[in-house]
Amino acid sequence: MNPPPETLTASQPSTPLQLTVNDLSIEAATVNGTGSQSANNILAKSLFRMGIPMAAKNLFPSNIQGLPTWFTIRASKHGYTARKKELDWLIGMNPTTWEKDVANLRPGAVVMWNSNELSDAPVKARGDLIAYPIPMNDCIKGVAADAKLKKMLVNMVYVGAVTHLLGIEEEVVLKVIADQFKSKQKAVEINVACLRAGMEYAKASLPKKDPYRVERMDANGNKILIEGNTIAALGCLMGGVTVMGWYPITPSSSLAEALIALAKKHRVDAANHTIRFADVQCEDELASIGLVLGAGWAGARSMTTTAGPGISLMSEFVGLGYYAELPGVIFDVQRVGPSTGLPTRTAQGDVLAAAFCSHGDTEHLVLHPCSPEECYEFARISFDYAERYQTPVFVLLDLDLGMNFWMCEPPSYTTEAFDRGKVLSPAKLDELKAAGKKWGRYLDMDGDGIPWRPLPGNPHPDAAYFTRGSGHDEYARYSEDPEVYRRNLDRLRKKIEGSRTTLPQPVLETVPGAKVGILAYGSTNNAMREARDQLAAAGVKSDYLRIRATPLATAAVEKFFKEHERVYIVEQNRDGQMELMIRQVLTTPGAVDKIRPVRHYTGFPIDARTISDGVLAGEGKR
Amino acid sequence: MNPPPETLTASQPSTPLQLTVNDLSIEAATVNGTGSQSANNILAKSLFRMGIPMAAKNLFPSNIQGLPTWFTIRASKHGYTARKKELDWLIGMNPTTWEKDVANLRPGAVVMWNSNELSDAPVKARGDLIAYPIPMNDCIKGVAADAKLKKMLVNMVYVGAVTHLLGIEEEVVLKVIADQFKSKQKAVEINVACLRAGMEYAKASLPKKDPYRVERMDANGNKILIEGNTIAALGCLMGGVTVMGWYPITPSSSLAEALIALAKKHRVDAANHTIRFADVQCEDELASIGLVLGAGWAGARSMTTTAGPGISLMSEFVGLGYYAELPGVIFDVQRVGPSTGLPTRTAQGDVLAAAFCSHGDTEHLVLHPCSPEECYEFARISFDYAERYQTPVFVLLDLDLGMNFWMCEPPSYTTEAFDRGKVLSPAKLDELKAAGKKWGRYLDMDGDGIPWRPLPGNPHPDAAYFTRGSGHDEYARYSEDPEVYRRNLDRLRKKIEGSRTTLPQPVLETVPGAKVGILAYGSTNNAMREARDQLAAAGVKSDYLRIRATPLATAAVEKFFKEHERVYIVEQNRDGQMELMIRQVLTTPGAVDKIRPVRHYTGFPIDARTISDGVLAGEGKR
Amino acid sequence: MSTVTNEKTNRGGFKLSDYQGLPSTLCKGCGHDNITRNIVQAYYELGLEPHNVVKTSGIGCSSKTPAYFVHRGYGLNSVHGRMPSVSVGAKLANHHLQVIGVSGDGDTASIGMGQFCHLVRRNVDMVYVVENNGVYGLTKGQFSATSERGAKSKIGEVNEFTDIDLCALTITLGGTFVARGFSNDAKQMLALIKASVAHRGTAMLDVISPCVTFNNHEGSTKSIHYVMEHDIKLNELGFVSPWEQPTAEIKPGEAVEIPLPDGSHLIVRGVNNNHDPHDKFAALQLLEESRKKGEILTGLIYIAEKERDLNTAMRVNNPKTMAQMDEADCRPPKEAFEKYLNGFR
Amino acid sequence: MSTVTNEKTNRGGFKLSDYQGLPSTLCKGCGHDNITRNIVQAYYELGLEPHNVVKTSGIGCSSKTPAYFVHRGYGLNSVHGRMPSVSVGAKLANHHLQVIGVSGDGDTASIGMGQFCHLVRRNVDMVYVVENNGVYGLTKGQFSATSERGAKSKIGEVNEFTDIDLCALTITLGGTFVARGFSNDAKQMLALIKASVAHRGTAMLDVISPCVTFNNHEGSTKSIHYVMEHDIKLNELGFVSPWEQPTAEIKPGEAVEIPLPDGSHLIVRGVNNNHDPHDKFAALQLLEESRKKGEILTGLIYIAEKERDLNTAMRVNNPKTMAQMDEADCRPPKEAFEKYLNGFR
Ligand SMILES: Cc1ncc(C[n+]2csc(CCOP(=O)(O)OP(=O)(O)O)c2C)c(N)n1
Ligand SMILES: Cc1ncc(C[n+]2csc(CCOP(=O)(O)OP(=O)(O)O)c2C)c(N)n1
Ligand code: SF4
Ligand code: SF4
Ligand SMILES: [Mg+2]
Ligand SMILES: [Mg+2]
Repeated sequence: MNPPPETLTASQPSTPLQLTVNDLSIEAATVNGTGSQSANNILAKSLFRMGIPMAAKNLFPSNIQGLPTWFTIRASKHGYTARKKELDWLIGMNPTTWEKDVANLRPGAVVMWNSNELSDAPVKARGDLIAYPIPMNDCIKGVAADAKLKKMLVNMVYVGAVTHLLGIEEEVVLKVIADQFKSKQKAVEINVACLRAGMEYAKASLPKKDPYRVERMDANGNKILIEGNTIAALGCLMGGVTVMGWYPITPSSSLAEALIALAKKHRVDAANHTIRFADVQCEDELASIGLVLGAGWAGARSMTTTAGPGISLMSEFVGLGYYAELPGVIFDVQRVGPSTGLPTRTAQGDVLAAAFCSHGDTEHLVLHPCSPEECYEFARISFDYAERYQTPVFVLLDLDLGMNFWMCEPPSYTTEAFDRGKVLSPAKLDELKAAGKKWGRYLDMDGDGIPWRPLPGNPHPDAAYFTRGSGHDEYARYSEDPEVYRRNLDRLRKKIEGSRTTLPQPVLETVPGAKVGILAYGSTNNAMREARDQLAAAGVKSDYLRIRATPLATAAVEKFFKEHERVYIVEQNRDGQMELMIRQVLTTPGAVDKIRPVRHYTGFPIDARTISDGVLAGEGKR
Repeated sequence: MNPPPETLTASQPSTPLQLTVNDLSIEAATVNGTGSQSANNILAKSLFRMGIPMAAKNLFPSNIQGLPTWFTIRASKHGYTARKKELDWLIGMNPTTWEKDVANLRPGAVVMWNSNELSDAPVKARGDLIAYPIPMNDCIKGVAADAKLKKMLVNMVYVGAVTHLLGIEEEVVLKVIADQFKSKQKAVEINVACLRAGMEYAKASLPKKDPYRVERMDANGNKILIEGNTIAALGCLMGGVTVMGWYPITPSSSLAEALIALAKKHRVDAANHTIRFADVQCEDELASIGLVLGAGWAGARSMTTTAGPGISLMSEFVGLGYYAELPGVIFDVQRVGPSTGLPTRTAQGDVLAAAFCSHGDTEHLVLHPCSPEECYEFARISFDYAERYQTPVFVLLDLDLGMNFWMCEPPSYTTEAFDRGKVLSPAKLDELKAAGKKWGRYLDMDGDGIPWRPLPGNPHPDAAYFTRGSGHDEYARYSEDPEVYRRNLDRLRKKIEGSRTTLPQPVLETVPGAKVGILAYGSTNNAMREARDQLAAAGVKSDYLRIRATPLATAAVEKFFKEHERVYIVEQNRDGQMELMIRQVLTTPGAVDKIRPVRHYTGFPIDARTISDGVLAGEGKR
Repeated sequence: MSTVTNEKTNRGGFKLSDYQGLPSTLCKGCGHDNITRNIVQAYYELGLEPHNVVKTSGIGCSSKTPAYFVHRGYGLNSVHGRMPSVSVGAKLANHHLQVIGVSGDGDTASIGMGQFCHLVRRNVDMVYVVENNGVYGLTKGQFSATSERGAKSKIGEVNEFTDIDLCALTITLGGTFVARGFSNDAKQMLALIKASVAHRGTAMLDVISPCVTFNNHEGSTKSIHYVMEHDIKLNELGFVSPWEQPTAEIKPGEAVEIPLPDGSHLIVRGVNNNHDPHDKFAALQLLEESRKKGEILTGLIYIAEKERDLNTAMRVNNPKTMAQMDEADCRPPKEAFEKYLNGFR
Repeated sequence: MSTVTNEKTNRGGFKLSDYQGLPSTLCKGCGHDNITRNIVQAYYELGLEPHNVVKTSGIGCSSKTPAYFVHRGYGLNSVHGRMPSVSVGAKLANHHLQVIGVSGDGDTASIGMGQFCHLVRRNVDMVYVVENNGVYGLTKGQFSATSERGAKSKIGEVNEFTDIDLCALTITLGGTFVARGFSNDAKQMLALIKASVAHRGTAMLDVISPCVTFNNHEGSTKSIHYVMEHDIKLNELGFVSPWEQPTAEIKPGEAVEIPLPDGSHLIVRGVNNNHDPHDKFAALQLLEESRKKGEILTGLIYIAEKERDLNTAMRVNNPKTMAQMDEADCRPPKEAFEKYLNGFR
């Protein structure tokens, strides 16, 4: 393993400068609605195409125009892709945050800014920063007339300057620009002109003072750069979703919208102009989940996309799904709660809300993907789980995973058949009958708690049944009988318990001799390798268990506790929601005493240092 | 302590009969919508007025007319008031359940039935029962002409027969009838006539064969006989509720309706005909909780009544209440979930749904009354908690407690002042200012996490503020700042943590030398004394800790675990919802290993035997 | 389920008992049971395939009724007020299904108001029956939002709020089939139910259906007696199935003949008026006027039979349904998949 | 909050800046900001006590605006679509509060549909402003339910569904004050806002308020340009405060003068018509006709100024508010308490 580089750069004195190659984080502080996103994407993509491991994050406000936004790119030859706690290179474009942005910089960081708009004073006042002022408005004076367009294009100037100063390959940037604007030749030209203006200015007026450089690497192989929501949508397409009901909400809307776009392209029947995908932008989340469960009941693979507030609103219906055994998939792209909270910030705050959604005794299947790869995969197989277990399945992304750019191994084309579970065809029903077995919609015929279900329209005279959220017996008949009720509830538990061993199992990463265990899940994974490298450098060997679903794989979790002296549970929420689910199942004596929580809840994605510091503190090394 | 009597009667051979005084359970199996409720109430009340400890339960269907209903009265000189697992005396009135009702009887039980409607066959077939057939229709032939009325009055015949056979004092019954029908002389007469017909018939044709007798006792003192919902409504009235938004749902509607009736009487302003209570039957639960929080925000003591499905629907709003710090009281009279479940049966299934209601990190104050006394008291003080902590407060009754008849010490007239919490008056604001303290709506000025709140309309120029469910700083200003967010969340936790020591504390009952602890809450309490007597008789001494609220009083719970070798957690749900909350807070090493669950989830109220059997099994004595 | 042998069969080869359900557990005399009976009869006469019938509902006495008809169909008794959304889901999943949703006035006009309005707006192809009794039956007689101002409850309370007229509301929202029936008028209801099934789009049947237990007293505006006294028939209806011959020749101006998409015809003969049920504005006017007079106007009030239904508008009408789509239907070819991914490099 | 010194004060002694709020964070040119400005101006001119102003809202760009006016009032920004219910709660708790709720078309006509309908039905005394732009602004431009069929979205999609006309809907539901404004027409809006405040009951203002970022393109039916072209004024409005003199004598038939409960007067002068805004039926007809012609009818469409509001109907109007009730107000005397309990023996 490599030494933890953040420590190196962070503690590095501002002089003498030590060359740092392919290892920095750049942040552009802009105003939303000004079109900086396009410039930032070009910069990010260029680094990606140079084969350097990287990731990019957009820190945006819950607002449409005029408020501060920060776009951060982290490039790391070590392949570290989480947010870095401290910034190496600031690009200042926003007057309202300028002073604070500068004040927050670590000693010796680089700062570049639009000197036509922002004052030099804060940088001067600090004295320790490497300064690159650029009169960006002047640079593009001749390029465009329209004021709004100018505001957008000015961002290309810093792309140019950074390109020059870091040594990004010009052809790469040009190609990225060409790809980005595709057929719009005019846009390509004007953007290139601004890029060039920035490059020229840097060449002429900004002698290199910083230690950062980028160089072509070959670390990215066949990878793609993608947002979790986008690739999850592809997973849904391949997983065979045919009905979607949704209601817009940040940060989940882009998942739905990506899927709609995919379906428009890939689900249109050329022959009769029909569409093999039905999507309804519903009037609210109660309607979306109702639509999903109605469609699932009638045999379609169905889904919805939402965030915390939607989960709350869906609670009653989700209970119906559990109890009446209706399949359906709910994508919850988590944002910061409680209530409206910080709608454009990230958290793992719905772990419990999803797992125990609704009143009464319930427990739902919840998948926790950690990467674009898993976003694709879990999205795809979530429909199998929903139909196999005939129950609502949650897929919990978070804003960091869903809306930020991550490198990802491209999924290989899926040829696996759908697992439609125990759908009872007329033939199967005849077969059962012939074998002398009486079928009942809620009868456990196979000992796994999972009953057989006919789809509406099944013409077999014995197939019809009545579905309800009130008490019912094995044959779907209304019942208030206490023993019938208990039997049904026990079967439901058995069914859900069965999923502990079939859901995606935890992933274990070990090093020889580790006494410390770290348990995490979801997007936290992106900071884990770096955190464990930092720990190793500080003399703490650690093993790592990554949870991928609940109900938990109890055995694996128990084993992990048995084999470690202390287990740090890292979560991006305040209350230790996954910890509670672990406490629920741990039975090994003394196991719970080993729990050490590491919790992060600021709305910013967790960084490696927060984890390693947490562990080091627990280990008495801090 | 007394020996457990259930064991005695249950194992008693049918002959020779041993006289059993003031100790039996009678059940009338009728059809709902036929007016048997009135007759049953008369019977129950008569026993109560004879000074015999008793309780009465109505087991009714989710239906208006024509389905089976069972009314059970338990009289017990020992003061045991929970459901008795086995019945002593059946009154058969319903042809559809007749066979099953008889089949379910324990050996040697008594059975009385309307022989004009029900066949003798099932009783004959068994042979072991003490049989009292009565041609009830014949008995009242002359009394009433109207068929519907007849159907109602026929029930008075069994009241008469039972009165005679058990030795209930006639004057008591007559007085009860007179009170029940108050000024309606005609109704009194006709009911008395039917009662007499039953008595006469029994005297003439039913020689006493059973061992049961009742005798006047003086065990009931000053007590009243009341449903939990009814007395909770009185608690609300005395607690100062002025605004209610509600939506009908079994088993909570009678709480709202009782309160409306009380307000009509006691809240009308004679001077100007205004009403000091506003109630809106809302269009749904989302509207009720919105109304409650809006009213609470504007300074009224406000409440809603609901059951599980309503809690699910209210989730989003409850999160707003937590995060924006809005007071309001939510009465959840629990019924059987998940989903619609068994709407007319009882459960403790919303413990978690209430405590962690809504997405994101939340925790709410939840009161768990166990008796009518506590229904009154907790209802009354819930408004204090809501205002003191500026947060939604849940009061969790259940159907058994809320809709069944319980004996209860009458509450003494409350003279305590309302605790309105930190309401910021103009004067107080000036005072703070004078002391050089800057006030902020969400600023922790007192170190307890609880901020000061002005009410809308407060004219002080500094008082106005903006309330929102999105991120805000100490001064109620919009903020997406990560540290501001975390600070606020930490303060909220601090505030709620503070309630652990101020909410109703657990009640501990001990016996010398007990190594076994039993932990329970809510209506389960009604079976606990009997269960512990049974255990003692079987050689198991037990201590008992009764939880009365969550967030849990951690210290008391820890102590209880420390002092016992095994702790049985008794719950009326499948998944151990309170157990999970206990697991969340227990930190004493080894404590969780002592947990032994005893869970009951059939929709019927828990009985003592289920508890004692559970404990005995855990103790290896079964 | 009746067990009559040698039962007659309809054109589809199904017996009346195929359209019946479990015995009702409602109160004796409940209006809802009459509606159930008429649904059974209408569906039998229409010859629908029972296994393609989907019966959805919310919660309430009314919402229990789908268990009492077409036992060979599939029932989905959902949660309170949310019948519309599960119906849309089912219809999108399989547009061959013949969806009938049953709701109550509480279920539709209170908790379900939002879903109802949006269902109407989307013109989902289904029959939507509101069994309207002005009270919450199952929770024991509270006023509902269709209860008239001034109406008295069984316990003597006076309703302080204006009622919501579901017919006027539906028309205002762009509904395409709006009718009102009365549970005691079998003839009218039968024609209305058949026309509802034949209509392509949301057919909203507001059926006044007295609650004999909680809203049948003096002072009620939805008691059997009151409705009988105040029922004003807007029109006489004749439903003619594709295989039937109209019983009488229609003279111009005497009646409106409306061809429905499945080949059947609806003949609408005004009673003391010549209301054309295509006239939205006249429909609203009639409703408002009858309301002012305290009358209960019944019959076919408005129809727009040529509007697109949801499946058509969304082009979700491939003969192979969403429920039947397989891997080949759902996945793009490998090349397209790779090409898409390539856009992210 | 402006810090102008020597500012003029109104009759209540308050400055214009007392009615202003924080600087808006909406997009430059957003229609919503115009509405905010007019609320500030109207409230200033009316001389309302700012600390008695309660501003409620749901979620959306529109719902953010209460932060931008009357900073000396109290704001409650609730959850999406639920502004009505919190408003009712606040008004019942303290009927002296002057409640104004601000919502969006998504907030009201989609997720909030149910609460909206029932608020109208209860005639809660408050101003209800829908800032109607035909899209979900805050979630970036999806169609809302008030978007016309055939309208094009910014990304080129065509809306397949009929729009919900909030004015017609409100009238159908028994609303007592229904008006439509346009965010660019300050004069009309000012009079409408003042009249809304003076009205006792729910005053529903449907203000077309273009979203310059997501719905201001060619093909939109809610762009500034489109609305300007299609805005048809139903009437000219004059609002006369109790302390003001009407500017001109009114000749019979020329205009309708409506006295409002607080002593002010609203003078309604039809533009090329003599529509009496008390005529419910004519109002519906006008709406339907203008709709057919693709026009956007603005002005005071309907008013029923004599209907009871909720607090009055419920008799929740004791000078001492619910929020002020103390132990003595809430508790019956000891004897009554004991007597009540005695009934359970
Ligand atoms: C979320 C929720 N709230 C409340 C209830 C209780 N509830 C059951 S039925 C009903 C009203 C039914 O009224 P209506 O729809 O008019 O049907 P009816 O019984 O009159 O036919 C209510 C409020 C419920 N089941 N679910
Ligand atoms: C329960 C819930 N669902 C979804 C959202 C996301 N959301 C925020 S604003 C909005 C729509 C706002 O549209 P509109 O009311 O028209 O306001 P505008 O922004 O156009 O002014 C939505 C869907 C939310 N905040 N809460
Ligand atoms: S209560 Fe009313 S609606 Fe319900 S079944 Fe009885 S009569 Fe019908
Ligand atoms: S997005 Fe539209 S509605 Fe929102 S602030 Fe911008 S212009 Fe206004
Ligand atoms: Mg009803
Ligand atoms: Mg909008």
